[in-house]
Amino acid sequence: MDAIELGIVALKCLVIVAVLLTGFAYTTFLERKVIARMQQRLGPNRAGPFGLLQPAADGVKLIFKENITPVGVDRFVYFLAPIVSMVVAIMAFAVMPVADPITVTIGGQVREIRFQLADFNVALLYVLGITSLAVYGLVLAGWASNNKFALIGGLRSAAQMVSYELAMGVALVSVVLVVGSLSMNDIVDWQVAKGLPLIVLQPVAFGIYAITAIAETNRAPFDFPEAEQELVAGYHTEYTGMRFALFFMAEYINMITVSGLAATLFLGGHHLPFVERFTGNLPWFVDIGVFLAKVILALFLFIWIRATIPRLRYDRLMAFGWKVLLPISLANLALTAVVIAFLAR
Amino acid sequence: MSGLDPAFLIVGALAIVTAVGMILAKNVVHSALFMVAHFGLTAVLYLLLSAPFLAAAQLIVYAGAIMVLVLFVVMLLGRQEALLDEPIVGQRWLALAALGVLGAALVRVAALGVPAAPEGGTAVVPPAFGSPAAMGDALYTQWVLPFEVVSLVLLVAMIGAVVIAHFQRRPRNEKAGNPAIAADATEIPSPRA
Amino acid sequence: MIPLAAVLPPAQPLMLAALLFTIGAAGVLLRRNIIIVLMSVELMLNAVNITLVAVSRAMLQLDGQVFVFFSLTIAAAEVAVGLALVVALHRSLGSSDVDDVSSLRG
Amino acid sequence: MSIETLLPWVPALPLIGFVTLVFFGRRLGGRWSGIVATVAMGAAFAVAAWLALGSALLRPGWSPPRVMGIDEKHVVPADYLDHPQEAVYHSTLWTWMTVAPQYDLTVVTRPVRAGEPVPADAVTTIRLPQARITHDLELFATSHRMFTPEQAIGRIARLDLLPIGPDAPLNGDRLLAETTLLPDAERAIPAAGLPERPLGYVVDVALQLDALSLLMILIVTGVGFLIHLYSIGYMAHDADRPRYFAYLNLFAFSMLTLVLGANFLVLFVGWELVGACSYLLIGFWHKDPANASAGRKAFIVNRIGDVAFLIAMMLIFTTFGSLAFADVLPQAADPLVLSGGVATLIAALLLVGATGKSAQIPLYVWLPDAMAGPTPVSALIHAATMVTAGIYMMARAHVIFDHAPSVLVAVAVVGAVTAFGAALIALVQSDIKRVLAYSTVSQLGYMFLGVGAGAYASGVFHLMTHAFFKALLFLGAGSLMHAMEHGFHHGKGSGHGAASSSEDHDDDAFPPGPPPALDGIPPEQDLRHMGGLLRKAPVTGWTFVVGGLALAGVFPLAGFWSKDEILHHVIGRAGEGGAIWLALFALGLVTAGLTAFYTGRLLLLALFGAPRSSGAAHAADSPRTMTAPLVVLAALSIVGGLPWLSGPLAEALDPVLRVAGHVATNVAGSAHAAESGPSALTLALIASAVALGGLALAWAMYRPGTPLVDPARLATAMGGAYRTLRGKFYVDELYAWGLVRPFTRIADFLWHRVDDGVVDAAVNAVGRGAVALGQGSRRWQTGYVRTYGLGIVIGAAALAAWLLWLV
Repeated sequence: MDAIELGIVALKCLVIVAVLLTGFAYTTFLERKVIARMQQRLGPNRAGPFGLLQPAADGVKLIFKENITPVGVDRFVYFLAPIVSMVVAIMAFAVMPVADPITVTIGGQVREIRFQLADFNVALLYVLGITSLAVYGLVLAGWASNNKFALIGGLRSAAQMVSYELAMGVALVSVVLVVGSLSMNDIVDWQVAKGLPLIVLQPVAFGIYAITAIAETNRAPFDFPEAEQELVAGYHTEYTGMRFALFFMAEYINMITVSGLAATLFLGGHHLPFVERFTGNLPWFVDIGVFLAKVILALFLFIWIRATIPRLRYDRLMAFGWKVLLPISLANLALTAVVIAFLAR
Repeated sequence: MSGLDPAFLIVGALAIVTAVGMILAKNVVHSALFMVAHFGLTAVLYLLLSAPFLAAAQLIVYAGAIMVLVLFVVMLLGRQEALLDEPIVGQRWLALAALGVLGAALVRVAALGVPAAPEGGTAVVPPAFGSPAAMGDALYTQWVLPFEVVSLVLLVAMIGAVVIAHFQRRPRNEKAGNPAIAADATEIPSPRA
Repeated sequence: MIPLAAVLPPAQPLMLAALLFTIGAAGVLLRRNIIIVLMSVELMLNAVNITLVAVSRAMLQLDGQVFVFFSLTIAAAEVAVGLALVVALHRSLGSSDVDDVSSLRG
Repeated sequence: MSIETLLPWVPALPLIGFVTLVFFGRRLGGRWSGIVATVAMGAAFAVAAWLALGSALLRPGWSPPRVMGIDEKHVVPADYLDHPQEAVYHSTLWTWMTVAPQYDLTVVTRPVRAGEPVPADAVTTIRLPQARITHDLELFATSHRMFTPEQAIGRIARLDLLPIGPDAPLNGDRLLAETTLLPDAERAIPAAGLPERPLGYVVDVALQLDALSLLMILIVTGVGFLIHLYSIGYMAHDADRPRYFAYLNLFAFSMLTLVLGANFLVLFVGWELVGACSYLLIGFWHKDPANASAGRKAFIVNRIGDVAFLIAMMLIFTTFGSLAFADVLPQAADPLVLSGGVATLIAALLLVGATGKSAQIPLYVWLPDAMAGPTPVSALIHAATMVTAGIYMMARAHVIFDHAPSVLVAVAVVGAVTAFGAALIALVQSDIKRVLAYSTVSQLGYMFLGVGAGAYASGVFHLMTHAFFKALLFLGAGSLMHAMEHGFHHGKGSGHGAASSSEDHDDDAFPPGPPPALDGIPPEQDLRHMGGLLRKAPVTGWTFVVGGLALAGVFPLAGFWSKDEILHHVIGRAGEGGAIWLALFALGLVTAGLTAFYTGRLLLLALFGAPRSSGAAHAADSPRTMTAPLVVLAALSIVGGLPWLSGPLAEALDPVLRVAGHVATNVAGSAHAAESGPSALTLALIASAVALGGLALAWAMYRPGTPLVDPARLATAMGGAYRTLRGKFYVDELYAWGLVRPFTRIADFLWHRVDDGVVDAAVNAVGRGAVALGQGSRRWQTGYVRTYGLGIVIGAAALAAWLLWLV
């Protein structure tokens, strides 16, 4: 590992952060626009053309807003919680391949540059592990706020995430079972090689993943942690300014992450499996475009659902997670295992 | 081979710092956070020690499940006062002395290291070593019986936890096996005294 | 893979594990909060796990890692039961001080 | 039913009676208790009598078949071969204890030539303890050359040694190695008889019936039955009769066990049991502390003798490797097995044991005090049966005594001196029971004298006659006391019938009710308050006279014959040349005179003359249950000693009590006595003269009316001597001063200093130490988990440090 490689890694990190932050900003914009359209409104349209600078304006506003720290909070944890949320949200992206690797010559050395921070052979597990850490941000924020609404919001979100994580994990294991690898690249390559995205082979797993992903990100209709009518603003009731913005960012980055994961695992990642049978491998910038398109599609789905479906009751949510999703995902896993075992003979 | 590897040095030092922080923190939540950090660092250590699968498992099980559970319980139990006085006479000093000796002895033993691989090939660790595939192979062939037994142990522990925590005098709604539900029914703790 | 892995001599992780084990033992012996004691036990367990992983790599035998996997599972079970006990104790004693659990009276 | 199966019923019947009374005595009530006990005894006597007739053991000149011995293969030593085999019936109830492990030993029982296969019918298996086998092999190896093969047959059999040929199959390598010791082994000696029963190392609860024990059980059951019968009347007014009869039956069982036991251990069990019964019965009226302490005294003094007996038993076991008579006694006849020193030691210890039980110097002091018990008890236990156990035991073990002539002399001396001393004391006692008690001691001394002279049969003979007349005397005394009590009661009662009032003219001569006790003697048994009872209680009186004359040795009553025979043997020994025997003879003769004198005094004071108290004046004869036994016993006292009874008796006892030929030089047989001493007739005349002289002197002093010699004046004239006799030589006081007081002091010291100060203190210290230890270690059990964890860590740290740096 020489200096150049280190530099490349650093650059990747920078790019990821930058892209994600921008992505976050425009996801909010997208959401506002889409929801507005669905509600027969225009949405933001003042800042810049079509309101495209609105996210920047929001960012400036949040940054300069006063940070109010309530009395009685556990300051350390209070400060830590949003950072945890944010960091965890970004970290999951580290294993996401967004394009095929390219080779460049830097300083006389031929190097392969991957459009991916790191590829583990346990990448999927890593993602699961990181997403399971997302709970901490919420719980700690709720607890540190020294506010009952915040705490209950935090605990609720935590319970919700823990519950749905299980179904999600099992659903993803079905995918792993089909592919035979935990590596993201392997999964994408497998889909390309077979010429069809996994959503075709594992529709049930995809469905479960989609539902649990919404729950994991605390989006409507599973947005209990911030159920305004019951809990004011949930775990971030006591957060203002930039700290609140961090939670906000984390939520949207999480959305992007799970969308990216959905794209990678079920939709063929940065490839177009069916199309590439005829076109051959596409260049890297097309790959990125394909990936972005898929992510945006998934995000649109998120927003669409939010605009469409009303919030569930909390106990129904938990019951749904434990009594419906988990059994279905387990059954799916078992079925998959049997089929694979059968085919393997 | 000589000298301390910088990544290991950093991670190890952080692991020690977080461990010490865990046992010294006055607030239980802080302790738990230190612990989470420590487990995360341990996962990195596993990565450094060619155990990527274990690293992920460590992250998921310890950081993702166990410590969340601990945090839940901490919050469930509410205010935790730091108990600074020592009611057992001499416990502190005796413990420190004994721990000093024990630690010194353990470190001394550890410094001896371990013999290298029987084949003598110390330098090259095969890339598949510790991969999920290798682990799965080991777990489902050689260790399949212990694996099943362990899963049974988990089941028993789950039932046991439910039984132990499920007091009759609590309302029906509360199921300690699922702390999320229990959390709603309890008094609200506060982080500060 | 991460190239560091190949050059780490086993004595260092072992020493680290020894230190962590001692710290965990210190937590068990010095702290009175049940939860912290429980976490300290986990710390000791973790230290042992590190040892196992380190030795496993040094000997190029996967058994150590398999063992760690099992110990992770058992730790999960232990924490589940342990925390259930903590909850039960806290309900009956109103405290989470281990020293309050010093009497054998039911 | 065979004799062997019938035999256990003799002791079993009283035991059944005892058990019945223990469980149902209270429900049965006093009267039925007495009947049950008496029936049990009567049945036992019937069985004994049946045995006597059926076994024909007492038939003179009858030689029993050998099959009745230990078994047909049993061979007695060569010395015994020329005599008819003694007749013994064995009845083994169960094996009591096995002392050593046993090994099956395969032996060749008839000659086989070396190198030829051993035929199956020539091989037999016997079971022996290994220790014994090696012991015997060594013995054989050392003694083998001393005998010709013909002699060796007997020796081998006796030593239980097995002729083992080289081809004999053996179980166990060790034995094979031992056999190499044997010289000339291929000349397998024909095994004429090999005991299949392992000897010595197994102690059986076994009964043995031979002439001696048959005689004893006849006495015990017969006299016992009579005394039971008598007790029904005598104890009629006692509330505690069930207990009394239970004890009495237990005693009978114990005594029968004693005399029937086939080995020393069973004998000893009986020996201890009779001691216990004696203790229980002496202290029967235990509410009076004096009675209880008398019982205690008897028990303790007996115990001294018992210890000696126990040691003797241990010596016997180590010497002979067995306790069974059938093993020990034949061996004891062999000077090779029983050397003089050991024999002397064993015999001396047995003597001490016998002096305890048979109330001889120095352990006689308990017997006079034993009179605290009910009078029938005195008759049964302390006159007729238990006290003769010592004589029985010595007669049983006479083979050992034969080898210890010095001890025999000691026995004789002890007997003679006891006889003389006790007779002297008896001269001046006022208590009728005490006179009889000292008389018993004296007569037992006679028996010792006989035994000491080697005339075991004579001793046993005297034992028998003494049982008759002394039981008679005691029962008579009891009857007299009964009569006296009746008289006191009569005199005290104010509303008695007019007829009796008119009869008794001297009603006013005495104050009504019993006079105050003199010297602590109850008035009804005080001779000074008696007198003229022959007229008031004729049956009792006349039988008492018969008993008295028998005791005095008046021709032709039983006492004359047996006493005469003992004296005859003693003077026979004197004829061999031994001044000591002459002195003993003289002492015996004087004692005979003294006996006649105190007997005469007793009779005259009690039965003749004028009544000296209201009791004597108003006495009446006892009920028939009491007088009937008196009559029977009186008849026995008359005929019991006649030569047509004693002659066959001695003949029947001869196989049991015969002195082995090779020791006969040490011990005089009756044949020797007849040759060297004065003729039987001369001796009889001398003895009769002495007896009559004694009686005459008594008449002179105590005749009704004015005495020729005033006893009171004589007492004053004798002064110190009289007081010494009156004080029983102050032996009790001497013991109290010399033995009891130091002993109590030592006991006190041990109690206060050693027990309280050292033992208890140590125990308490241990207790306190344990408490302190607990208190100390309690601190470690804090209940705090962390402390326990600390313990683990300290241990782990210490272990790690030790392994790392210290090793």
